[in-house]
Amino acid sequence: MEILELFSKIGIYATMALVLVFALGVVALRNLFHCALCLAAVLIGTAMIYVALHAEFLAAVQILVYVGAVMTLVIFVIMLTEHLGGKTIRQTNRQSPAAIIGLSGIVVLLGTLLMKTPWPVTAKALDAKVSVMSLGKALMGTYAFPFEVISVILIACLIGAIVIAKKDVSEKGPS
Amino acid sequence: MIIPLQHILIFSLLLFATGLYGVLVRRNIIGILISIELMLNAANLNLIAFSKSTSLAPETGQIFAIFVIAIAATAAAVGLAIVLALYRVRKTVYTDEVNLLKW
Amino acid sequence: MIFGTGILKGLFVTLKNFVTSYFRKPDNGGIFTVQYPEERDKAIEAFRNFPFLAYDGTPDKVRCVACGICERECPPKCIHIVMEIDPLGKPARRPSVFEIDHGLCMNCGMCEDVCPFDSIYMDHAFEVTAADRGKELVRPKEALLKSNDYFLKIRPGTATLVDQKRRAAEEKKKLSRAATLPPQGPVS
Amino acid sequence: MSMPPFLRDIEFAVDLSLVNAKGWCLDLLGHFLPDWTVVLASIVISGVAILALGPLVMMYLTLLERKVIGRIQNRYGPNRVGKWGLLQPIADGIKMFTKEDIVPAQADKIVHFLAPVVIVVPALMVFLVVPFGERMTAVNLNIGLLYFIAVSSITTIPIFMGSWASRNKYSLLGGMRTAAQMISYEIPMTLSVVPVIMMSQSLSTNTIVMTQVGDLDLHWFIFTPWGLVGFLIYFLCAVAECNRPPFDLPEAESELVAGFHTEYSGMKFALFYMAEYMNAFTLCGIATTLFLGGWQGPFFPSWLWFFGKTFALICVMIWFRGTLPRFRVDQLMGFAWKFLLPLTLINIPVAALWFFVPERLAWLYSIAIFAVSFWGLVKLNCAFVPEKRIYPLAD
Repeated sequence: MEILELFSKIGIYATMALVLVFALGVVALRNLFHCALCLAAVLIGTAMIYVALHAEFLAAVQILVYVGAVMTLVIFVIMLTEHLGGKTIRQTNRQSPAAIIGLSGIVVLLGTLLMKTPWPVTAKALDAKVSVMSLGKALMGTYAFPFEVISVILIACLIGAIVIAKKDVSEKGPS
Repeated sequence: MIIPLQHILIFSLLLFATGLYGVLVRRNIIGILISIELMLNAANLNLIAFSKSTSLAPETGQIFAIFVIAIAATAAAVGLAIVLALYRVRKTVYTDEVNLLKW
Repeated sequence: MIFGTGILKGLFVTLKNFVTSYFRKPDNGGIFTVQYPEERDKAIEAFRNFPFLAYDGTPDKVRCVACGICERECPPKCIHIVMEIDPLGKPARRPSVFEIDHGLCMNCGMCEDVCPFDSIYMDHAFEVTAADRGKELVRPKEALLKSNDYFLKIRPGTATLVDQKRRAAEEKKKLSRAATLPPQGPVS
Repeated sequence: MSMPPFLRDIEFAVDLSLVNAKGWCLDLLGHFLPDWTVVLASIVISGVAILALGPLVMMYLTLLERKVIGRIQNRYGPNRVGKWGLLQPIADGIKMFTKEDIVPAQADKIVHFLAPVVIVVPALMVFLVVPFGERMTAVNLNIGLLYFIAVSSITTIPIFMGSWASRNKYSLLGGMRTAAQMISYEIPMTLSVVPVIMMSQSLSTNTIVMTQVGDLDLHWFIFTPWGLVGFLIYFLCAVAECNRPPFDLPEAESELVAGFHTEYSGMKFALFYMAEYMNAFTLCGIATTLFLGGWQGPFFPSWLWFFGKTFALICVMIWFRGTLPRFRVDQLMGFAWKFLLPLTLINIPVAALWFFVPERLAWLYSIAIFAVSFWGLVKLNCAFVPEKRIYPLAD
């Protein structure tokens, strides 16, 4: 059975590598539509890693909300604002070298920190099985207040998005 | 967990850095928004990894991740609505062309 | 009135159609599709497609005299006629070549209208095919010749009228011939 | 009520014949191969079965659809290739394979190629959690239903890819319409499932079937008021989700040529078609699982019951297609947001109250609530209807 474990390990690392490649595609590709598709791939890959971490419910929610809803919204807006040809004009500004240098510094710093910190990995957490039932109970019990706040935020943002994106009826708009 | 915690943390750090790079250098507002989604995703991954390995109440991390996903959805909705409104008025979605209040 | 009854009514109609299609007769709301190669509708008499040459009795008694009127009148010019020359060098008043290009023919029926010798008529042939586009669609005389019996079979109304007319004309001709020159010998 | 025991035994043996066949194969392998290959082989057998089942189902759905529609329109439908046209799908497949594959000159080549490939993946992935029969679920996920909803929501993205990469205005309009429609109808569909989850207290499709268990007295969820309403809403949303008439705006032939797959030909078009039919099948299969008792049923083997119920639902879809004309875009969206969504929101508390109230009373009040809310929603949705015109001179 060790060999199956090895297979799943290889699978997880391969998924991670693919996700990173697609993430680079998100920030580096010129055609915005391709970027959005890469983001969808990244999100699906992350959902797979969630499954590997035994968070199946979260993986399903991630796909349902991110890939099903948010990505559709993003692609919709890309279709509305971009020209059909998918222009390939310059998509980055002049800060790119500085950003790379700064970010590599941050990555090195945080990476060494991550490797040096003795994380208190507990056997209890490793063995814990989080079922959908317990998640629901926590959501309705301990975290009832944030849950309600989130619902208020969702309603507010729904109304806000409609109001902002609505066409102004009174004026014809700029010609 | 099959793979050690550190590897997942390094992975999410790289993902986060990629997203941050996109936020810093992208000219297109929609590009910036989808880079922000990348960063939020990396944060979520950290939450899950910690809840799986170090947490005392194993649900907590997942519930926070659910909240983050909800917030990300609202951010995307409102942000994209703003982009649409901007496009309608200025006919552009590039940040450096929207410089009316800057001199 | 309850919301949605119209939809239910429509659904009921199609369901009825579906069920009755299994056991009703075609004229009663059943399936009226004709399974073509195996079974076919009886062609109606007025159906006209592609001309043919009528003959009386045997194929050498062609009614056509190669006058060439149809050749001239044919709008797409798909008829080609050459008159036969007998050994004495005189025109034999019958066609040696009579071709119709089915690739050109548009089934207008002009030839039938203009023919003064009741020779060319529209057929019921619709399964005319050829493997190439040029030569094979040009039908020679042999393919176009069809007997008067065939004509009587496919278009009985027109054919009997034509036959009556021809018989009457023959009688008249015989009578007039009898009147002008008296019989000189025994008539067979 | 009860069958003789030997009949029951035979039924049980037939019922599990497929499962037993797989187990026997695995046993055979286990004799001379290491353990881990047996696990792999188990996965491969299930996978191959599903990969074969999907296209097979699609092929014969096309035939069934053409036959039934033909009968509705007083025609025979395909009956030339093989007995009753049974080989027609194979002939169609050969035709599709040999057709020229055309890519528009200005198209985004890679995305144009990827779209039909990607669209088949979620359509096949959802087969994993469909319980085809007793112990015949490929993967018994504890979040099965959520998995189904999540994976089937990916379908919008390949449709977007195809419509965007074609560089064609009809494709683009079709893609936009698809996105709007699928997102709108996903919400009432997900919410109509919630009462079922509440009653069975599980997201696993197997458990949901097991809570509807009963021999000849039927405990199917459709025989409760909330189940009936939920089923109707779910089924209408399912018809809209797989873009079938009367909700086929994304590929309205008379307006958009073929919608998002206008620019696809040959096998790529066939893949789009395949995904559509497999989605129709899985949506009907899940409807069977949730509301019609899944593979429950007397006398016949369980998988026969499942396929029978599912194909009955598909026949209803085909019946819709043969009957109803297409919606207008605003009617379509209004129907989802103003009618189905409020009805599902009413359905959830009704189902919750059902849990605590004795049955007779529950029937009474739920029928009352549904009648009132239905009437109210119809009244609120009534658009302005002009007076019926009278033509005094015409008669």
